[in-house]
Amino acid sequence: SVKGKERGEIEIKIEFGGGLHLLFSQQARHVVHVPAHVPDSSPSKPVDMRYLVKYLKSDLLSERIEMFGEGDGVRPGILVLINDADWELEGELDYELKDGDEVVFISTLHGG
Amino acid sequence: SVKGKERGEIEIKIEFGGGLHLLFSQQARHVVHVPAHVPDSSPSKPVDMRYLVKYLKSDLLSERIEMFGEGDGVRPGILVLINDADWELEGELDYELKDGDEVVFISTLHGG
Amino acid sequence: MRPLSLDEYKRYGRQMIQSEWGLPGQLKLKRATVAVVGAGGLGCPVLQYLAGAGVGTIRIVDHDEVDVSNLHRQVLHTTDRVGRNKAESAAMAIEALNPHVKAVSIPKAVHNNNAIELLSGIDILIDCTDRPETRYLLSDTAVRLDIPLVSGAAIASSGQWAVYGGVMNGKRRACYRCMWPAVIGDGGGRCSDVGVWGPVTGMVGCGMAGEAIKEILGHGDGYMHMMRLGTPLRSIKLRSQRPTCSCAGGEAPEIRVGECSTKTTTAVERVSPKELHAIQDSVTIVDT
Amino acid sequence: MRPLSLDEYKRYGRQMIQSEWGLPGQLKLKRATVAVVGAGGLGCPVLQYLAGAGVGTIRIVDHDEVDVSNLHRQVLHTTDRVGRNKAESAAMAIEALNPHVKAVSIPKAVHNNNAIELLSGIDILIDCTDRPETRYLLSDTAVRLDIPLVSGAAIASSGQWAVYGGVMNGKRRACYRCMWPAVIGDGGGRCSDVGVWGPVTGMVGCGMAGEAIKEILGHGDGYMHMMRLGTPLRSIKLRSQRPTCSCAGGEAPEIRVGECSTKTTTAVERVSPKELHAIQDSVTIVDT
Ligand SMILES: [Zn+2]
Ligand SMILES: [Zn+2]
Repeated sequence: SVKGKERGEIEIKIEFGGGLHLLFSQQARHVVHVPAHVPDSSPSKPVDMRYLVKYLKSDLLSERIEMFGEGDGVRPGILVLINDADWELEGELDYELKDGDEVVFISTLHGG
Repeated sequence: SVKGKERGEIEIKIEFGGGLHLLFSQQARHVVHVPAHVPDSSPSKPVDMRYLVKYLKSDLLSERIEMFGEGDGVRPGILVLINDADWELEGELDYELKDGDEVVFISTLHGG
Repeated sequence: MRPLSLDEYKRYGRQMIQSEWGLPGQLKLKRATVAVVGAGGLGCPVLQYLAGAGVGTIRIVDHDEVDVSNLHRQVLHTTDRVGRNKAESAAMAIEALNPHVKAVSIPKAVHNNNAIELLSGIDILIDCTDRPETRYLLSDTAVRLDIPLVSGAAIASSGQWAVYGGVMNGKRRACYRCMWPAVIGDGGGRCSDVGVWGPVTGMVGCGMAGEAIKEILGHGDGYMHMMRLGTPLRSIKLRSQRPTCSCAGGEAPEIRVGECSTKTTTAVERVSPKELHAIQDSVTIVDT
Repeated sequence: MRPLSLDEYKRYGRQMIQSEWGLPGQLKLKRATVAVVGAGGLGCPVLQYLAGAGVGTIRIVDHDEVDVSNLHRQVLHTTDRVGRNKAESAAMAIEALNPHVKAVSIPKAVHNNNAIELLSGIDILIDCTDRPETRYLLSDTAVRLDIPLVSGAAIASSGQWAVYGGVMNGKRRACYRCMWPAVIGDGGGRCSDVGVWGPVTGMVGCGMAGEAIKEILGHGDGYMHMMRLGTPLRSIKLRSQRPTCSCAGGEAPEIRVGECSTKTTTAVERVSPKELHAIQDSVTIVDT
């Protein structure tokens, strides 16, 4: 998203590696702005990875959702890093995003 | 420094590249704790790169200060990065350090 | 009797003075047997630097023949040797570099039914192949042989490499399946389909050779390194073994990938990114 | 008339299908003349991948002879060619890889008084040498010839590489002097003194070949890449030209480094880290 960050939004850096950028307009690096709190949540809930993954599928993915998403989450075989740490250590979909976080999605390559 | 961070201290990650680690106990990565404010400064002044460089010379350097320091600063030929940005863009010695900052000192290699 | 000949001392002096190395390290290398599967874009640099470093015995497994379209990246072969088996061509090259290395060329494809036989007795397995089926097969074989796997891949301007399996700091590393329980990414694209930059296979292969040597010297670590031309390099720490993975079961897992090989894209010679997507559909799932 | 022969189409197909490449890119490579100074640990992989990719004319400058102690990392040479000039040995190897490349071997050392003569007429200069004096000399020469310089270095288990000078996005890049106005770091250590891992020179050389090709294709960028075995890879953006550097003056700077060469450490054959420090004292300052 090219527009500036609005009040109540946070900025997340996204990177796609291992060929996944092919699914996102062939662009490896993106900066997205998402609401700091999940819209219409009551009580108000900080935005989490579950929201971000959903947002990526609906707003950023340019092709073939089945290559990226599975259920609420991402497909097995996609390694997710939050600020360079494996998201398994961060609570996966329940991780609460902070302004400036960097999220990296990587799959494996096979050519040689 | 291995002890925990005390009240009023901030933690700075230090890395030495390009052979500079030879001057710092042959260790490339260090974590140091420095006071958040320059001791005995009045009015109280946030700690800056000038203080850190002085601290590295007095407390961390294991050999031959003339290879690292020159005046208040570092020798020409040492590239300094603060959170991955060239410190020329960050105010050099006047940059005010924040808890969690990463400072990298790099010199060039010549072998081949 | 000297542990190394005078020629070997001279030849390896510049590496033996490294702190992680020394005479004990050089002797570990000399006594080691490694297998390099694939003598192509990744295998060529791996073989050059393992042979240069003095790994004692190197098995080279490749059933393919040198083609002129390989030579932009498969730099161990020559125009004269187009048409020859790649394992044999590579063996000739590394023997010319270092006569102290025993190069054993195996001009065969690795399959379910010969993997254990071809690869038993080795200390490290190095995967320089280009198909997901073979990659899982080699990982399962390394798990069964209880040895580390150095695995790298390169396609277009991207590459990545890591050590899988084996033990680091007393903890079992993730195997290839632990990290990649399913295939996505380049979706089974092969360099013959999608193409690749020669220097990218070169960088990945050199990185793999470095990991293999560190592993033999007893200084292995747990990073996956990633590169893409024109972007910053990146490294991440890999997790340790996943308890739900087949490699963590009491019994060694059955090798169960080869059966997918009919789904590969051998008929496609060159593809556009658009066509690539269509191909991906047919080969994505090799293991679910 | 075809711009490329059928053999060339076949040979380069896997790279020509890359998006940055295509037929126009391949023709740019074919028409390019590059000079590689130093056919040692860095020069060997650089030469392999530039020749493989089809760079039209490659000048190889090296006055040194192949020694058995080189072969662990200088993988383009062979045991048979020990004692031969390295530029000639390297030329033989890359011609065997790709007969479409014109390899011009220049068995000479580069000095103040012959640098311009040996290197004029080239499109890119690639520094694969191992002494600070030569590095500054080559940077000054590239500034004077107004061409980009691809410069890399490797020592022990560390390496780094970058493109210096030339123009990127309409802005002048930093030259080697802009970035490194004085010598510190490995303090003039050379691989023959301090030693180096073969795969490290390999990775850096492959990285340099990649940068050189991107530069020829018109896709150069501005990172310096750094590696050290066992640690994460790192890349940083280099600054642009420093206004106070000699390269930014109206006139091309005089070349003024070679006179320091008497201070190098040629007599030392192997050193411990302790001794290294002593050596550093004598060679640190080449340009203040
Ligand atoms: Zn596993
Ligand atoms: Zn300059």
